[in-house]
Amino acid sequence: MIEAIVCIAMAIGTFFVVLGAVGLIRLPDVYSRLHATTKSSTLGLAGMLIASAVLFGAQGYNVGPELLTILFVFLTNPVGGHMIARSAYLIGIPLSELSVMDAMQRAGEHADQAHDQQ
Amino acid sequence: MIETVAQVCLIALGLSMLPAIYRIVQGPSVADRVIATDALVTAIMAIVILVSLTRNTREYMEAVMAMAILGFFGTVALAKYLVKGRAID
Amino acid sequence: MWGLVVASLLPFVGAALLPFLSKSRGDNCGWIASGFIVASFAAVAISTPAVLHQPGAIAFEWVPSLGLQFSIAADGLSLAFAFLITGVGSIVFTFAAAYLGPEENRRRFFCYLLIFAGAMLGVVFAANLISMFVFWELTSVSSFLLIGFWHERDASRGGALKALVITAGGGLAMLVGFILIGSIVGSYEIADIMAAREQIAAHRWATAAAMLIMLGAITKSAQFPFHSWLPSAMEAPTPVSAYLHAATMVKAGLYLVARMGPVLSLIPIWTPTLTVLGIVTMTWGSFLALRQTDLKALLAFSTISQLGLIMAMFAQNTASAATAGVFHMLNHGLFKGALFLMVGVIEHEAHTRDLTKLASLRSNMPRLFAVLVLASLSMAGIPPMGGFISKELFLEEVLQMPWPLTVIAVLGACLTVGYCLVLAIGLGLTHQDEAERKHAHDAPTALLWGPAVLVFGALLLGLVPTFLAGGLIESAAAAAIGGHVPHPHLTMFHLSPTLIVSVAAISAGAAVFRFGWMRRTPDAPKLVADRVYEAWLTGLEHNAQRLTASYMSGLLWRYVTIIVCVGIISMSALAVFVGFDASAPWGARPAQTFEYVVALIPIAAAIGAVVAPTRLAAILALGASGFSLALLFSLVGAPDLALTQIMVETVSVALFLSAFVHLPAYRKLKPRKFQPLYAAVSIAFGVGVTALLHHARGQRVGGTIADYFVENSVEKAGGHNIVNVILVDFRGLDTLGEISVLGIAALTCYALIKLRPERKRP
Amino acid sequence: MIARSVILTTCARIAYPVLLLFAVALYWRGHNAPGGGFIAGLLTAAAIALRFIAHGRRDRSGASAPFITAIGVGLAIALTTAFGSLAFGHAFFTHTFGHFHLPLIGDVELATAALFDLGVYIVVVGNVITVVSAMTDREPGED
Repeated sequence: MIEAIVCIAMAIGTFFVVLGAVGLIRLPDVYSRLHATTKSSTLGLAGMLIASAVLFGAQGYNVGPELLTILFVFLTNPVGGHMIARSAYLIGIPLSELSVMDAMQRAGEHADQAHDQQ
Repeated sequence: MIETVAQVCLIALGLSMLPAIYRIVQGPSVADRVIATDALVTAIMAIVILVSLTRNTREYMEAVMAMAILGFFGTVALAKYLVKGRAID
Repeated sequence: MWGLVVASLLPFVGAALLPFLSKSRGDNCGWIASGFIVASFAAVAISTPAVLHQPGAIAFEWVPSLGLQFSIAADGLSLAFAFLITGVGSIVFTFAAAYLGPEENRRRFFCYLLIFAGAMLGVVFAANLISMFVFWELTSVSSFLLIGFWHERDASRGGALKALVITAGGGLAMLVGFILIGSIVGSYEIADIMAAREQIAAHRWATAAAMLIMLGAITKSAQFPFHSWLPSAMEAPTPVSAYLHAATMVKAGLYLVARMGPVLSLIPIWTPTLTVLGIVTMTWGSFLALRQTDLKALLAFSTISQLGLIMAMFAQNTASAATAGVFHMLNHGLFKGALFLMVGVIEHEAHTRDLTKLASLRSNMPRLFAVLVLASLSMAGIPPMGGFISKELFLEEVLQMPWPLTVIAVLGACLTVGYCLVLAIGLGLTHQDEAERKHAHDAPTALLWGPAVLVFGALLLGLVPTFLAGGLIESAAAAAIGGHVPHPHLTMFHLSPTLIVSVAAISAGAAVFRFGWMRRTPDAPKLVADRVYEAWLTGLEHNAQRLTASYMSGLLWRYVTIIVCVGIISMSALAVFVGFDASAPWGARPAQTFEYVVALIPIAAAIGAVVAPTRLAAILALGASGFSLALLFSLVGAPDLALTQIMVETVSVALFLSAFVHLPAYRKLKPRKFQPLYAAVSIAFGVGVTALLHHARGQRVGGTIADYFVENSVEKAGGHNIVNVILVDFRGLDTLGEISVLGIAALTCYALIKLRPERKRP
Repeated sequence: MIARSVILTTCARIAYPVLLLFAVALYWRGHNAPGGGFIAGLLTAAAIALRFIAHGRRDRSGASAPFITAIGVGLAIALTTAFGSLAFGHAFFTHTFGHFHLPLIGDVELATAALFDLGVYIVVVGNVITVVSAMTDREPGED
């Protein structure tokens, strides 16, 4: 039973990490690739860690480190992704032509308009 | 059972590092390279976890934890560097 | 014996305590220093009778593994020198205490002088070649400090440098000679060396060792090819010239020749070379002395010639020659010291040392003039002074030499008489243009009694030599030839052919003086040896600067290329000479399939770093290769290493970025065309390193050191993490070194950045 | 442009204590498990650098003064442990270890090697931060 859970968790984990890697190539511009790596890799890692937690938990080890790592990954990866996206936009890396709307720009205009009106 | 699945996953993870390297070398902008490095680090962490699973040792947990916490250090530093021209002001 | 140990240690103790003992302005440190040297003289005097009839030795372990000991041994020879060092030393110290003006830095002066005295005693009492060498170099260093005492003057700095370069160079050659002999005999103790004389003489290195040691002696005693440093050492204050460059230091070479005489004279080349050198130096020195106008230079050249004489005597290694050598050495120490001190007085009073400008001494410095005449008579070898007897002994020896040497020696003797008369009578006569000459009042008694005592000693040696120093001379001569010496009978009155020769020499000398031949060339041409020395020195500096400029081009990549190329050359040299064995198995264990892919990643990342268009891309690619390396570490089972690698990668990103603040920020590096040279160099280096590692794996002899650590890690150090235990416990010293390097690196970096010249950052 | 991102500062405020705790833990168990002074030092340095990145350095002048003294203090600790063994009559640099019962923590095994490791730890932290702060100090009158 334990083995089954570990295998499933491992498989899911690997699947998402590989998915992230594939996204890295296939997606057109920085911002979309960003989603792939941060989101799916984090999920993939979580899967891995759960597998390890289950396996070692069953053997009676203290699984604190695994859970702590999951927490860390969930804390840091999104922040990293956010910072990169923000700075990419600020230094003006162009969106790919496929993108439909540039939300940041319109929000920026609103902010400027609100600013002018005061 | 675990052994075989782990082997397959390891090969898959190994292969998944290649696109990251491709993006690092090729990546049009620095931001791509940063993301690719992040992806690479995550893949490395996954492999280390799997290896420690197959070898049934818990020694590598420190390394994995460290990578988890500090993986984003480089990203954040570079992000700030790109915008501000200096990472620590 | 312990008296001598105390005697040789006293000056060092004095030098150490001087700053604390002397009053704030240090004006009484002269007397304190003289106290120490006089005490040391007393210690030598007290222990002389005990040592004379049974010379002993005391050894202190210094470096037992190398067989080096600080051993003190004393016999007649070393005692004769010790008397000279401490006796003349006491007088020079007291003279200097009165002579040095208030503005001089007296504390420093007497400190150096005490160190020198201690070092000289060390040389003389050393019974181990290496400890003798240590003190030998200490004398060179203290002489450098003393010559350059008035360091604000270029001349004294130049003189000090020249003295050091020549004497230290000779000292180095001598050290090589000592090591050769030490390796032949197997020990550095002089006693063992004396015992193994035949073995040394027969050995194939014998000639080389003899020549090297001779080089050390002739440079120190300013013999013919290396005499140029002594005249330029006259820039030192006069007491220093009197003490170092007349009485003691230049005699260290003579001591070496005398001490090593019994051993080295068996080597065929030793005696003839030294004799010829000695005689030639004697004549050439006296010839040059005649032509000087500066009193001190005249005395300097006369010292060179007298040393040549004594060197020739010690080189014969016969009983009579050794006696003559020792006796003349004592005489020379006394009268030359007196003469130098008197020149100091003259300069002190009349503010000039130039013969032509000095008014006749007879009228304004009568007492000093009397002492001066006595001293020059002794130097010229005219009765009743001691110099006469030692001149007689010298002439006896010279007559037995092959005739060309005899002729040169007699010529030298006659020239010596010439310049002594110049000194004595030339100064004393009244000259026509008396008026504008410098008139000086008579020397104060405080400065006069020193030279008077020395000259009185020389007179005593002349009148009652056997009584005063008979025993000392006999035992010294015996030590000098390593055999037995019949009791020397030194009498003033004896009739022998040498008497006729010396009378002839004196009259010829008087003629030379009377008719003023070869005398007084105001602008004495620079010595040939000086010109050679200066040319050599400037050439050396010039080429050194050119060489450094050639590879220090300021370009970083050039430095790296040089380093890498040197690496490649050494590795290929290793492969050629030691041979490359590829027997070691390639992998520690069979690799799993995914590891092949994982192994590719760092390679790809490294290539990425090379072709990266911008700096940022380069450091990211480097980061990637670093992390994949950490993965490899974990695969082969090294969690500590992986952890460290991860940390290092993270911190280096921070460091790179903070460094980039100072580099032009985000500029694209100019697209560099493919540089075949650098590619080749780096590939060669990479291949070289891998081959080296692989070769090293093949060289494993016996178990790896890991077994030791595995066994002892837990009980000995109480730690299960062997890597950390090694780092902190077993190899703690290395870590201590590493963290101090880390600290220093950080401080230097901080200093460099903070002290940058404030140029506007681009 | 917002100079500083709020998300980053909050995340840094959370991560900073965790990192420090992790570093001290790594240091403390260094003797028996992977870890040690060097790694902990680097980790603390990274934590401080992260704090610099997120919050910027508070005071300009003398920012690196405490870290320079840290190098000195670290070296001093290392040297005292090295020479300490002389005081007890052993050869230079011999470490001892023993089991002590500390009131609060219970039975624990203390080793002088850990003290030496502490010296290493402090030097490493001092080193990295001195260099980083030296390089990123703003010359007066700069933007």
